[in-house]
Amino acid sequence: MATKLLIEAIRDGLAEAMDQDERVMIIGEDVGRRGGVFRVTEGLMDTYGEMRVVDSPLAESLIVGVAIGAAANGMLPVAEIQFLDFIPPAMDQLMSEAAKLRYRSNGDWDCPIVIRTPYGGGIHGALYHSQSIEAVFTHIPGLKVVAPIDPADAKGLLTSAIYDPDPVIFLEHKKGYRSIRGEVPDNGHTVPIGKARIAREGSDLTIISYGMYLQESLAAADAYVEEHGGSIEVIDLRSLKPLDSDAILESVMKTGKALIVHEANMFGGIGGEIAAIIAEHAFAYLDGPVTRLASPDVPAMPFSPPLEQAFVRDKNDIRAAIEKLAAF
Amino acid sequence: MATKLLIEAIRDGLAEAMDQDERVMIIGEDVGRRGGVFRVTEGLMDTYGEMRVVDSPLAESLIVGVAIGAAANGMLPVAEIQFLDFIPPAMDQLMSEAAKLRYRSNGDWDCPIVIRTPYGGGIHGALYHSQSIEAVFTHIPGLKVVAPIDPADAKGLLTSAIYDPDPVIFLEHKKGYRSIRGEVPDNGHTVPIGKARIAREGSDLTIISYGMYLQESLAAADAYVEEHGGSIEVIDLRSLKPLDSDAILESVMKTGKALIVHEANMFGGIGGEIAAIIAEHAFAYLDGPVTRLASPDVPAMPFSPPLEQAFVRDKNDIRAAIEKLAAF
Amino acid sequence: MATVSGRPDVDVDLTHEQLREMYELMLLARALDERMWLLNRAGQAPFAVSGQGHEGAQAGAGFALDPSKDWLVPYYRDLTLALRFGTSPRDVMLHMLARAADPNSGGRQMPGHYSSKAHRILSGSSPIATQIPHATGIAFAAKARGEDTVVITGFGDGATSEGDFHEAMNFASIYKLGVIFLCENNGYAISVPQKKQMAVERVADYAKGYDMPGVTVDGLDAVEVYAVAKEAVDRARRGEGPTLIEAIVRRLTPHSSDDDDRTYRSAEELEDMHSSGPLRVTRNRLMEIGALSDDWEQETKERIKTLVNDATEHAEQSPLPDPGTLADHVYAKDGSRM
Amino acid sequence: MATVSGRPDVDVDLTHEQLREMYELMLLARALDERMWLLNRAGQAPFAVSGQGHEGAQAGAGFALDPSKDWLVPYYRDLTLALRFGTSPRDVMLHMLARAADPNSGGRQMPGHYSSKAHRILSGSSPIATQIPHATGIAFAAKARGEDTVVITGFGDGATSEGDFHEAMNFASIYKLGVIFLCENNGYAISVPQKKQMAVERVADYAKGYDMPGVTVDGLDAVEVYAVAKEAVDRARRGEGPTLIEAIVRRLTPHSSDDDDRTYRSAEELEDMHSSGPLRVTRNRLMEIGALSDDWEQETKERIKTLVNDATEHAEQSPLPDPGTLADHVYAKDGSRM
Ligand SMILES: Cc1ncc(C[n+]2csc(CCOP(=O)(O)OP(=O)(O)O)c2C)c(N)n1
Ligand SMILES: Cc1ncc(C[n+]2csc(CCOP(=O)(O)OP(=O)(O)O)c2C)c(N)n1
Ligand SMILES: [Mg+2]
Ligand SMILES: [Mg+2]
Repeated sequence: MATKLLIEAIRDGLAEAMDQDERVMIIGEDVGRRGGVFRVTEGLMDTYGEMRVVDSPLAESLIVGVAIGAAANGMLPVAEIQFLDFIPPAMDQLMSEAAKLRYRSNGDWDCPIVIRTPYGGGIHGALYHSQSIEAVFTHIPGLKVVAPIDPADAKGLLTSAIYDPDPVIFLEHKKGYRSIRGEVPDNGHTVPIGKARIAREGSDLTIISYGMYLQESLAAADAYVEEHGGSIEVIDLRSLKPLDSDAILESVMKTGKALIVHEANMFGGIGGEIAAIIAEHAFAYLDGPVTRLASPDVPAMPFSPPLEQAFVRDKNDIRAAIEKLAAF
Repeated sequence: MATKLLIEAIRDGLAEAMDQDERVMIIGEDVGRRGGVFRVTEGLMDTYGEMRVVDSPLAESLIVGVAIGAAANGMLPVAEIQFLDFIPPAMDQLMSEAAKLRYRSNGDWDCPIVIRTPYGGGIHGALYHSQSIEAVFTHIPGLKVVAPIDPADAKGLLTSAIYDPDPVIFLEHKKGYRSIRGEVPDNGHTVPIGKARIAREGSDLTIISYGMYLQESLAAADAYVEEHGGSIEVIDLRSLKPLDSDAILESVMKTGKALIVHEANMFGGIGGEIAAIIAEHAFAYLDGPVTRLASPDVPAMPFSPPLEQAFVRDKNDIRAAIEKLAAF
Repeated sequence: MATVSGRPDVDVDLTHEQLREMYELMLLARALDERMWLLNRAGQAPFAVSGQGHEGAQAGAGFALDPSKDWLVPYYRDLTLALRFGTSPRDVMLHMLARAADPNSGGRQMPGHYSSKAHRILSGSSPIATQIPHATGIAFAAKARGEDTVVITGFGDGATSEGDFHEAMNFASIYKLGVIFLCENNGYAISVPQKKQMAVERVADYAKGYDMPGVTVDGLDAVEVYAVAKEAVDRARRGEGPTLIEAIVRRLTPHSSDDDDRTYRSAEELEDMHSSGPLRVTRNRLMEIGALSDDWEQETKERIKTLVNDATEHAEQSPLPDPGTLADHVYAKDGSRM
Repeated sequence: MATVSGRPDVDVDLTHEQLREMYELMLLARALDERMWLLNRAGQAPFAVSGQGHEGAQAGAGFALDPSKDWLVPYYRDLTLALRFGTSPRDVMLHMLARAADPNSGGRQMPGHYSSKAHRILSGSSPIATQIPHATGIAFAAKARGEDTVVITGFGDGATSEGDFHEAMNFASIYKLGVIFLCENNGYAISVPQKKQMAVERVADYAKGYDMPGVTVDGLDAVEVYAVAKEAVDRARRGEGPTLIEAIVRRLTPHSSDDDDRTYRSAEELEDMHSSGPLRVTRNRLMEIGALSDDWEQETKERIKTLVNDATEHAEQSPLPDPGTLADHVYAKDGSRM
């Protein structure tokens, strides 16, 4: 085990898979010579050549479409979309093709592709380099969506995703790339898709989160407990689809209180789905309203710092929400 | 007032707007000579010419992109996407452009376009002519989404949508086109975007629905009341974004029980958002779990009748859900 | 080997027997297609989409490929190509009647969505043009492994307006991939005529933006198409890259069973269109060079009729899908591709 | 009128004064651009994107248009075009420093996203190529009303790989719309060189798929670009349809302030690239014909320096946006376009 940055854990996961399995290939804009605009794929083209690390033309629909075709013909493609904000041109290939290939062929074909893409804000990325539009994909049957923030989880889920026989959208928080550090096991480490992780154990209130807002949630929980005592559980979803509703329900049935926190816009975000599951299946256990804290329903983080700051929810906001819910 | 089919009400709304306002134009595949594959725009090209009723090339991104440009230059375009299933190629133009033009220009520009598109299943349309993927759009700040099923609502909302200064996705249930009939006012009738309609008044339980499943919900409510007595309220959302949460909460605070019914896939559907709003803001009023009845998380309705039937939720399913919730 | 005379003469490396096989394939496709149309009209199937008028283009191109190793990425009119790659008449009818045993989709897709992993026919969706990048990706994988596999993908004139077509052509040419882009130009996208679909006279002109050979060929004449396709396939196999073939065909039916083309095609145009078709043109070719006899044709048509009847009856007697299987195959049941 | 000699000679209908104005525009753009880059390097702005090396293409094309009635649909390097259409140095700096008074976006967009309804500069996003259909839609509306407005849209070589480019070119040509498609080909899309971006040698070749004139021009020479653009604009104004202009330019900076181009451009290439640029080439042109004097240039540069300083100070002193305005302009506050 070694301590690694989130970005290093992901790079290692990629390099390991490329090294061990000739079917693994990478395709995306600037992933080759440049090693990706965030440097996730740095050095891989030198080692594995231009047919396994493909600097694609500037065309996201093509990137995903080619990955689907290559997967049909025996490869395990890992496509990179440079920013999640630029995935919409590929929506048809993702929703109509990757998500439905297995189903429409009655299981004859499959689509073992991974779409890696940086998401999230807080880095002055403005409207088109900050978005968290994962809910668009979590609604689509046939897709899987993961959003690990812990480096070990990221490496383990990446390996699982590469070998998963279904299409997986792999979300990498760009603010976390070089700010989150953790112990990462060396070789062959996998984390199952669809399983949440209890990031902090507790018994009075459950926070359900993922991504950078998980980090803020942990900090808020610490601060709250330090001041008020009590015990707060924090769940890191890691996988958004399939969602680990068992883990969520188990925790909420124990604590009676649920606070859902995410960076995506509130309306129609995955938080709504989680709240609905809790409200329906843990109704009798609830000691307070299922509460959501999420981004305001504004297109995305504006560029100017005061506006970006106004958009962001931080540990103080989360702490205030804990206080309100705990006091209910 | 005259009795009209849903499709006639929509056609009338279009014809009236074209007639009264030279800025109104139509663009889409087969909308001209053929009058649309469902015949919604029948006859309009003959009357208004090929520059106001535009048979576009087969390119959805183009259709929406051209509409955005034409709107910037003074037109009020009504674009038709032939089936909602074929909107994904236009996702970038909708999510990145139409939805964000006003915001990103600090209110200097706007985007008064309408995207009309048939959605929904039950007509042997199979995987790609049956989908209800409206939740993909209801999540996006900057877009409005309406889904009227009553013919008068459809005409009134279409007129509102055409003159709305923001982009509106106008969903037309293709099974309803020629099966739903109602009284439609003649001229200048508008229905405000963002307001639900109480389709049936009641006091014991609230059903929240829209589209064809609203019709099933009404039938289920009738059947339930006939057998068990009691009183069921049914809300036709009509607008999905903005959502009339006031009307929803008011009703649920009165009845204490909420059943949400929609044709879209359950996971991540708009039902989750509605449930979350109720669970958070009407918590103290709830006499039973907020319950959802929606399509199974299968990509879409398969073609073969037994599979299509297995996918569909009908009035019997809804009635069973009412019974269960009422008995809670 | 045969030099096939006619207008124009073409040299092709096919024996008379192979030419007959090619024509037989067209006859079979037409017979199945007509039966499907009939089943729809008789109320036995809610939907039909036809390849009538496209058989020559597909048979010609299909015979230039090697179904034992090459790939097909079809669109909904590619019945002839699917048959060439190994789809059987029973497979077609099980699909048409949406039976559980439908090997294309288990009854999940509308008719016309041919698929078979065993035969390397990639399952397609209904959205137009999305398959074109898939064909390109398949060819990329082959090239990455050093294989000389060729991939053919079919699509209509309307499909050329979608970005996916251009993005895929570009990529295929940059990497000199073994793809045959077969545009079956029937002049219409549902009701939209070519002049409202594109600015160019010839779809083949699109090849110029991709530094790729682009050829327009009479798609009614399977032999001419074969000659053009053979050259393209040889080129692809040598690693010299893709070709765009535009085959001019006729859509002899309405767009689908839901369409009524009399609303946008004049009576004269419809009549004129039906005056000839790929079966007649290809038959004349083969007759001229003596590859066909009336006897052979008679016998063959009988054999095909038997096949089509058998396939129809087989499908009719085959069970519908079990509603309990609705949620199967959304995701893999087990495991990993490790 | 001037016949502007050089390699090659061009005939242009511009007076010496107009030629100087054009060159002055380039000098202003460069000075603003350098200042912005500096502000970023000094930590005063988190992001900068530059048009250095693109000024000649934009100035030449911009002077062929009529900013009092024509439209600009820019991309992030189109500072020179934005200035030509009416954006002021203060507007640029308010945008760069993301101030509340930024007329382009109120501080909401990253630098480089020029917009002004008053000047008919349509707000653009960051996704590549989405603006090209907008330009086409603007021109469609003009044509539908019988106006002879011309729309120019700028984009890079990378943008030609996106479907939106092709879909828009096709539509513009079918309807013979007044659009100038200005591809500013700097040979790179971030790090991806042209040979991995496209199969053709010349972006102008894409015009062949759309039955549209396609011209490649030396984008370092504003006068040559003007001549080509003028012809295209005249054609568009006469209702004869769009033109694709490929201006060969140089990206004299890294892709953006977040990039380091030494990771993919060799030292020689970088040095060679900096050996010349649009300012030098255009200046030489004008010197040769006697339209420029050293005095004029000296004075002009001083004037520009004052302007840039004023704009920078003005922006620095201008307030940042009020956080309370975050949720403004998601939707219209009121009403209807009735
Ligand atoms: C993305 C998309 N948009 C629209 C449709 C509806 N549609 C089905 S077939 C068709 C026309 C296709 O024309 P063409 O490509 O020429 O093929 P043809 O049917 O003539 O063989 C259209 C518009 C679709 N299936 N997919
Ligand atoms: C749809 C989309 N994909 C990716 C990006 C990231 N990106 C920003 S600029 C750029 C390269 C653009 O290259 P080109 O079109 O040649 O313009 P240039 O920057 O060279 O002027 C890329 C890939 C984006 N902005 N939008
Ligand atoms: Mg066609
Ligand atoms: Mg470039």
